[in-house]
Amino acid sequence: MTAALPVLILMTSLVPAIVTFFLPQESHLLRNALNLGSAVLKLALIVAMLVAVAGGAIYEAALPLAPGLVLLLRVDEIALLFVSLSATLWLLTTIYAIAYFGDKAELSRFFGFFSLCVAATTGLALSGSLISFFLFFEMLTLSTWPLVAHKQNRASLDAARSYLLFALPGSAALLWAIIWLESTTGPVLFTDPPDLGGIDPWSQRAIFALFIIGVGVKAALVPLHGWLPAAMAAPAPVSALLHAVAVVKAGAFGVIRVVYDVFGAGTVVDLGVGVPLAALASLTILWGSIRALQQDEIKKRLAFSTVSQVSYIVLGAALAGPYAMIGGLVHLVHQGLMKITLFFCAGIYDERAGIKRIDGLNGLGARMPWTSTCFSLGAMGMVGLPPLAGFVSKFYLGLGGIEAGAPWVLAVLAASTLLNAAYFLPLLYRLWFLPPAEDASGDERAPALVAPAVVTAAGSLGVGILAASAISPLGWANLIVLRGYAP
Amino acid sequence: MSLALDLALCALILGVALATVAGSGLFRAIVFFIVYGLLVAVGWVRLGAIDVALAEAAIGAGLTGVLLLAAHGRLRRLGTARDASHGAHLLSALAGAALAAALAWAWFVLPLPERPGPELAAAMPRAGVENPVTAVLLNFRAWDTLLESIVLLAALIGLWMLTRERDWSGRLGLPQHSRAGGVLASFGRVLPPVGLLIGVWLVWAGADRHGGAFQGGTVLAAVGLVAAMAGLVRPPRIGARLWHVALMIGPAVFVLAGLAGAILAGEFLTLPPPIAKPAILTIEIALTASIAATLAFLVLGPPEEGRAP
Amino acid sequence: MSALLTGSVWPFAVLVWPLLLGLAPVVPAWRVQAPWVLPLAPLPALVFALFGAPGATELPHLILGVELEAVPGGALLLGMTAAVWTAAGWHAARTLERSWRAGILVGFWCLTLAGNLGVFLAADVVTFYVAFAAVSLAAWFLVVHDRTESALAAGRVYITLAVAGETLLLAGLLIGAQAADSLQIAAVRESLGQAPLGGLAVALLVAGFGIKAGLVPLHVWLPLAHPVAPVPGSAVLSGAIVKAGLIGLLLFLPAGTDWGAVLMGLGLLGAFAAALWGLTQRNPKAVLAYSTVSQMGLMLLLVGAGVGAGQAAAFYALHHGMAKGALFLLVGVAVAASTPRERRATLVLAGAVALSVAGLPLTGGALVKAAAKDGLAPAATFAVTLSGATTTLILAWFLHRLAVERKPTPGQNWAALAAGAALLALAAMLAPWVLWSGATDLPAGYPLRASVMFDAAWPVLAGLALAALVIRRPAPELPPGDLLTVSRPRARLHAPRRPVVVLPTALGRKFVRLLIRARTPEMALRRWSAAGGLLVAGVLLLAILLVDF
Amino acid sequence: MNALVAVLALPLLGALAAVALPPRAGVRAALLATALTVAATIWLLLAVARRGVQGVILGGWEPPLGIGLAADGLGAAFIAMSAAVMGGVALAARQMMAPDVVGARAAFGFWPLMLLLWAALNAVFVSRDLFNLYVGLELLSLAAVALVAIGGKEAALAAAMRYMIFALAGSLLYLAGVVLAYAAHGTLDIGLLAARDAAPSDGLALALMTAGLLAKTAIFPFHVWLPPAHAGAPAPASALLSGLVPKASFLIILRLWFEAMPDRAGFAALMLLAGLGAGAVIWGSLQAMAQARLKMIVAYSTVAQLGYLLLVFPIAGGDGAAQPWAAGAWTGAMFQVLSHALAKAAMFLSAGLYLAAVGSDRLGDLRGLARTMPMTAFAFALAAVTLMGLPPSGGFTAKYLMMTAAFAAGQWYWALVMALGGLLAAAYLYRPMAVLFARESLIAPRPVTRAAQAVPLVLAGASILLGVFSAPPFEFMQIGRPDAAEEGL
Amino acid sequence: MTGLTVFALTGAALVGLGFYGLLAARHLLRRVVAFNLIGSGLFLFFGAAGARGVGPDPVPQALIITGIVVALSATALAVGLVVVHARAAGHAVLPEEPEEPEEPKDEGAT
Repeated sequence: MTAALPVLILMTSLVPAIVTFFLPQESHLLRNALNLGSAVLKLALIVAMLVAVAGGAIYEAALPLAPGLVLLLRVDEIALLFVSLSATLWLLTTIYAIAYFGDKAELSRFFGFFSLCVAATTGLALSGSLISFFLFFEMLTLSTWPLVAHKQNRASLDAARSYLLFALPGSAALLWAIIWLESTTGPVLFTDPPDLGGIDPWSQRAIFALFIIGVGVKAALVPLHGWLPAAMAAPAPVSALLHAVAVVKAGAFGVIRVVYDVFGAGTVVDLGVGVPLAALASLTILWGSIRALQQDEIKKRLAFSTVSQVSYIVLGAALAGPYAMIGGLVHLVHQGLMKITLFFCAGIYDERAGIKRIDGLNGLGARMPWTSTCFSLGAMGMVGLPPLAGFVSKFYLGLGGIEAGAPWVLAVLAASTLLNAAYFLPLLYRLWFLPPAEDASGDERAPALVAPAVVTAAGSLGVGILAASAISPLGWANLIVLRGYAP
Repeated sequence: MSLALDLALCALILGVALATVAGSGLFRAIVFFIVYGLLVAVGWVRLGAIDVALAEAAIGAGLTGVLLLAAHGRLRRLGTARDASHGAHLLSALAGAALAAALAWAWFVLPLPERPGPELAAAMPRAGVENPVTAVLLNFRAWDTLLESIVLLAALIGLWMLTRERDWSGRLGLPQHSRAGGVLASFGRVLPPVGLLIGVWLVWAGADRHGGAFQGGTVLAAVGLVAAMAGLVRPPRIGARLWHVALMIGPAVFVLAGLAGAILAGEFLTLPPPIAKPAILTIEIALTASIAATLAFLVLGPPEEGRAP
Repeated sequence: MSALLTGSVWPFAVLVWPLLLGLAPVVPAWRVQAPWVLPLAPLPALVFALFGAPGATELPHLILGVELEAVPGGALLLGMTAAVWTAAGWHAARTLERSWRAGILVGFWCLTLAGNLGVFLAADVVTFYVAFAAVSLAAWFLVVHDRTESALAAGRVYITLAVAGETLLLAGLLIGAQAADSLQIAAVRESLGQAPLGGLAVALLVAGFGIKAGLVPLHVWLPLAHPVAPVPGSAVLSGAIVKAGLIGLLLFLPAGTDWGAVLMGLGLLGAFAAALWGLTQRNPKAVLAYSTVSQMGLMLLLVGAGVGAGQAAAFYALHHGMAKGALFLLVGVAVAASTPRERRATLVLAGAVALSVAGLPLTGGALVKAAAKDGLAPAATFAVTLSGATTTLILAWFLHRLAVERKPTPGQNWAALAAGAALLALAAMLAPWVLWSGATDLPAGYPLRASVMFDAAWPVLAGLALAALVIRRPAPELPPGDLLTVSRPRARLHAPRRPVVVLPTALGRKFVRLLIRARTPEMALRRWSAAGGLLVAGVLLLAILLVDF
Repeated sequence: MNALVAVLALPLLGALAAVALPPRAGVRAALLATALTVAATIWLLLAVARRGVQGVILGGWEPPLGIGLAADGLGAAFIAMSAAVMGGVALAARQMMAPDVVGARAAFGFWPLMLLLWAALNAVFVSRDLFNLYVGLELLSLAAVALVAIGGKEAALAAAMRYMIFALAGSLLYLAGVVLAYAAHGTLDIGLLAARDAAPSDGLALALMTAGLLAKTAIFPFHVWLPPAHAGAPAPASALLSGLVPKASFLIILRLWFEAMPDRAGFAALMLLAGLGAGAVIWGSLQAMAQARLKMIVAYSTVAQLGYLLLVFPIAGGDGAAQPWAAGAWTGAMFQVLSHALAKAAMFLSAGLYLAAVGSDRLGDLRGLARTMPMTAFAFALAAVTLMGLPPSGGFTAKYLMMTAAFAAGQWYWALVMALGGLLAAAYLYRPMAVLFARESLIAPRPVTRAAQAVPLVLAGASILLGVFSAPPFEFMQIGRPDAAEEGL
Repeated sequence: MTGLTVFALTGAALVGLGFYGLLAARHLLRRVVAFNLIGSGLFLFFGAAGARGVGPDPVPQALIITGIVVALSATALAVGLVVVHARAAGHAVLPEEPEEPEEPKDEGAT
């Protein structure tokens, strides 16, 4: 069982992905049942595993490829954090996507790649070795491309191209780093930090930089973030997936793995690469926010917001201290919940009211109160208003910054908060305070669209309010740090 | 004396070769090439390699020459026979000279190696034939020879692939315009029986003295070609099944015999000494038939019945 | 797994109750009549403040571990806050237009209330911050409730400063929490004195709380927001919400900080300047708002004065909150007055409260001022005394404007509204008497001493004299918002739009041209004479490399 | 009877039968021979895996007199690769090369040529005799040229002619080297050659043979014949030509440098080879980017992909052969051979299906075809994944092994070339992908059956699975490897 | 200098001549002729090498005969190609090697 469960969890996305490809377009019922069923099954398996891992169990499954290439699935606490996030949000996004697409064309392809994308994310989360991580990282890159290009119009294809244009060189850098490292140390397992003694410090720094470039593309670190806003051409469920569940998360998760499990926080500090990374993350946080301010389209604004928010996670990892680490880890979950809420809502506005631009939001709060409430909760969470999810992350990041001797982080957080407020509050202001346009229309009589948003919005409130309890993401992050992530 | 003869022969060979390469006029080059081939055959005799000399004369000079001449004829008919001017002479000459110099250098540093002489001597009694060259060809290195016969077949199929779609059902080669009763026709009536005899003898003799399936097959092919040119026989169509069987019978017998050897004697292409001689003969005969047909068809070329539009 | 809650459940109930009531509008059937919950929402807090037993409550699973405990100063303010919110809730329940917007207001009213109560009960940094954020940000909806142009504009200023304040606070609190390695407010306060970044943290906190408390020059939102909010909204804003900043400073300002002097200076400036600037206003609520800034200046002065003054500041705030709440409500009462008698009665009541605020002897205001002056430096004492004159002046001006401005809106039950305001006013007058012994070390008869009475009386008389002058020759009218009108920030959020550059297309085109050019050597290579020559060259090169000469 | 003999004899007999029998029966015979050879290949694989190297002493005559054949792990893996590609191509060709599609001529010629090509490939993969390799190569070249010429158009004929010239020149250079080798050592057997004392002329012999084989393998800058030839042939033929044919001559280079004359391999020469490989990777990719026709892109991609193979020489060749990283590098290159064969065959067959559907392979005419032929687009995409070297494909395993070894050997620059090559592959393969995925389609495509679409999908899938289950092939290819280091890095 | 050396050097020279012809000639038939020259030159060299030592070695002879047949096969196909290509193109040179310099014709580019 200990070997089977991770594989089983992986299969709950992989098998439906493959089966879905071969389903005819018309068999909506079968496809939906398959996707929802497997999502529920996966969540159930993960919950079972959560309980066991909290009790100290370890799950491991290995498939040796060529020498040095071991496909290792190993479930540790940090893996579970990510995988439970992605599984939960996958279920919600699936419900949302089914409602969003209705009976549009090419659904088998869409859901096939959708599941594949989640399978990749799951594998990435459960990866126990660097090379497995890379494997699923690439699988993610590729399975995302058809999703971004799904609409197959000019903008989508351009966006998809831009995505690959960034992602593939990133992968090359990552592979380069992995191979450079492993050619000296042998295969790197996350449980067992490699001995870097055989590599001179400057090479270590170069490897670290390559790693960061590699995962940084997905994490949308400035200046590697260009693809993310462009990818907004994709349908809303894809945006939700990209921003909250899979892609950027994978990048951020990668940063955490690199800093803590490949190099080790101590080495990162000794090499003096933590501070530059933190500075880069800070730059990203600020730049993303500034760019977000300049956007008139809701989804574009949200996209730049993601650029900014995901770097919180990177910042947490880069500061290489326990508090910062908790902040980063917990933001992995929190950002996911909040951002997916926002994208769900943006999709609802688009789908039910035809609203894409910010100035269309005027007065929508009255007509679409549930959606708008969820949107507001998400937005306020992003700003970091207590007791919403974003606040908890920010709090720990701030503590971590001071602890790591980098009080300037506070300034970054403060500036980011102000900027977040500056680009989100006008939206709320329009939603709730301004009178609707004359010809306004739209409603929210689509429970399958609204319900996921409500759940995630409630989630982003709940994880904040119940942050101190052991079962919260924060509690889990604490556990991770306690169990050995503290440097 | 013999050195002087060799020197003179080689000088002649080189001179003719130079004329072939550098001389103006395509037709003249081809004629020089045929002469060159015959001279080289003489060279092979001087080197004591009668089998090679026969092969060179029949195949290297004869058939190749005919092929080239025929091609020249067709090109002229198409109006594209004009010889193109030469390209980058100096660099080409440098490249050629460098290669020649390298080989020449190699000659002088070549050690005299240990040869498979003893093994050969030990194996000859079990080879089934007296002529060591034939033994090597059809027994010791039968795999080479089998592949070689297949190469011929591949070339023929390749050549047929060059047929225009509308000519596919036509007869092989150019349409014939020979006049019955002409010189060629009467020559063609006399030659075949003689040629047939020579060819069969070459195959038969190949086992003990010089000759062999390829040389014999070439003669037989030549006979067929002359007969065709004389209008005695009409070239077959590509679709003629029987001829297809003729094309493949040699290699097929060869492969099947090899497989039989594998089953009977344990190794592919094994010819057990007691039946080696008849087996080799059977293979040779079948091979000769196929080679003759293949070579003849190669020279005839793909069907070209229709006129170019 | 530890218990969900340890200690008394009351403090928690005090906070949760309004939140639960605030959800009432979610039920569509209840939405329209939802304002009726407003006066009920603060009741547990009122009860708790009056009868509650001291003691800590812990909810370890909530947020980052919630700890609640009413500190002495906090208890006074908690009661005051509950009283003000009750009265304002009553007023709101009777006056709010019944619409879906009222539903929204009810929700956020309750949220604000919970936050406002929370800041007085919080014993840990995070809970405090959560409560503070709730009171600050939810109050936005109180400000903009009317959705008029000026309300929205004031709302913008309000939210901007509120968010900025939150940010500053978070940074300050983080430094403190990290230095203390604890979330306990007491521990954080302790450590702020010694932490390497303590000075910065205190500065951040002063600025953050100062915004809320109307510290000059961070007060600019206040005179903008109060006039535009609905009357009960203004009442709680001015009476209770600004006190959240005060309690913040009381809780976190470490002993012996240099910032005390700064606070005193700025407080003093605010106390006088705001009162005088208020004379340029015509809207009675704007005048009252400036009065609040002025009064808060006094309280900040007390906070800045340090030891012992903290309790005095809370005591002062107790009176001021209820009195100012009552005054704002009376503005609404005045509007509801339909007969001259009602109008006169309203004005009399307002006058009484105003005199109390000004510190007329024997009023509640006189008591708290007397208590405040105790222990202050002589200069400061004089300043406080003198401020009575300016307070009298501005409140007299307020009464004048209230009497002059008549926009009666019939249909309101004047008596019911007036009763609410009157009760609050009464509480403001009497509470200092009742609480005197608990809130100050001074003897019970101290307020009745002649010197004290004199000190309280003369500024009021002087102020009245000045008021007579001012009413005859009013100051020029200026828009509210003083500093902001001088330099209104041009908030251009939309920079020129640029498309997201997917691919540097110019570069791409250049690359394509290069590619096409690369086909030329490829075509040259395709010539056999070139490729064959290269092949021979390759043979020779390899041979040179491979042959041992 | 030996599995090795079966994989050699069956395609030969099939080809002969296809020549002799009437058209319909001929095709059936060819398909039967294909099936039987595939079965024999599996038999051979099992035999090699169970019992190690499978050898045949032809006619019972030991070298140096006779010819020895041996299927080591490498040879058997290559034979398996041929079987996979041939099997797929045969299935695809049933429709693509039907008489009513390509005419009676091509329909007749394709099958025997395909089987002859197969026989030649298998013969080269197992031969241990330099001259026999020459004959095998000639058979291969002639069959390949004929397959190009099957196209029949002027461009195809010119391409075939060009191919012929390069092939002939290459053969002659190789033959010159063989002549020198025999003249100096009196044997042609690879194993015996390695055992004999070095002769001064060996360097020249190796240079001649290598240069000739490089021309046949289409290594930059001798690659110019390949793209027009592979693009001009009918799609099933292109699949064979691009996927398999260059691998044969490459294998001989490998056998020469690693087995026959390992002591000759000086570092400078090894670096020169790798330099050519690097040039091929970059130049081929750049050219692929500049093409407007799908088949030309795919063909230039072959040029680039073949370049990777040469990078193995300085890493695992010469003195590197004894190093711990050699096995990884060497096997990595072999993985590249295998996965490229599968992927490239899939790509050409996909291109063929598109060509059949819309009658053109210009990129502009392929717009929107992913909608009507999703399986084919998916196959193309999977194959692209392999060519880009993305995990978990066989191409990735190849690159990973080679890059790791390059680093270990201190030759990080070759790793850089590989990484760059992957990106360039993405760049040139992106255009067709994007076009296929476009929404609008200009030309209404003719229907293509699902069965036909399944073939490239299976091949492309196999190229991915090669990476997913790379451990068994890795182990397998170590069978009989000289200097086999037990553990890779 | 022995007779064998004469033949070997002649063979080497023929290879050189042949390569010169192969490179310099544009006419495809000439290239085919040059190819045959190289082949027979190589065989001559091989024959001379095989004739060294005691008695002629039959192995090279057999190999040479095989080589001659293989060369003939290649020649036949090449000649056929020259003819059909010339028929299709109107000239017996490859498109990238025109007699008059002109823009290279390519089948791939846009």
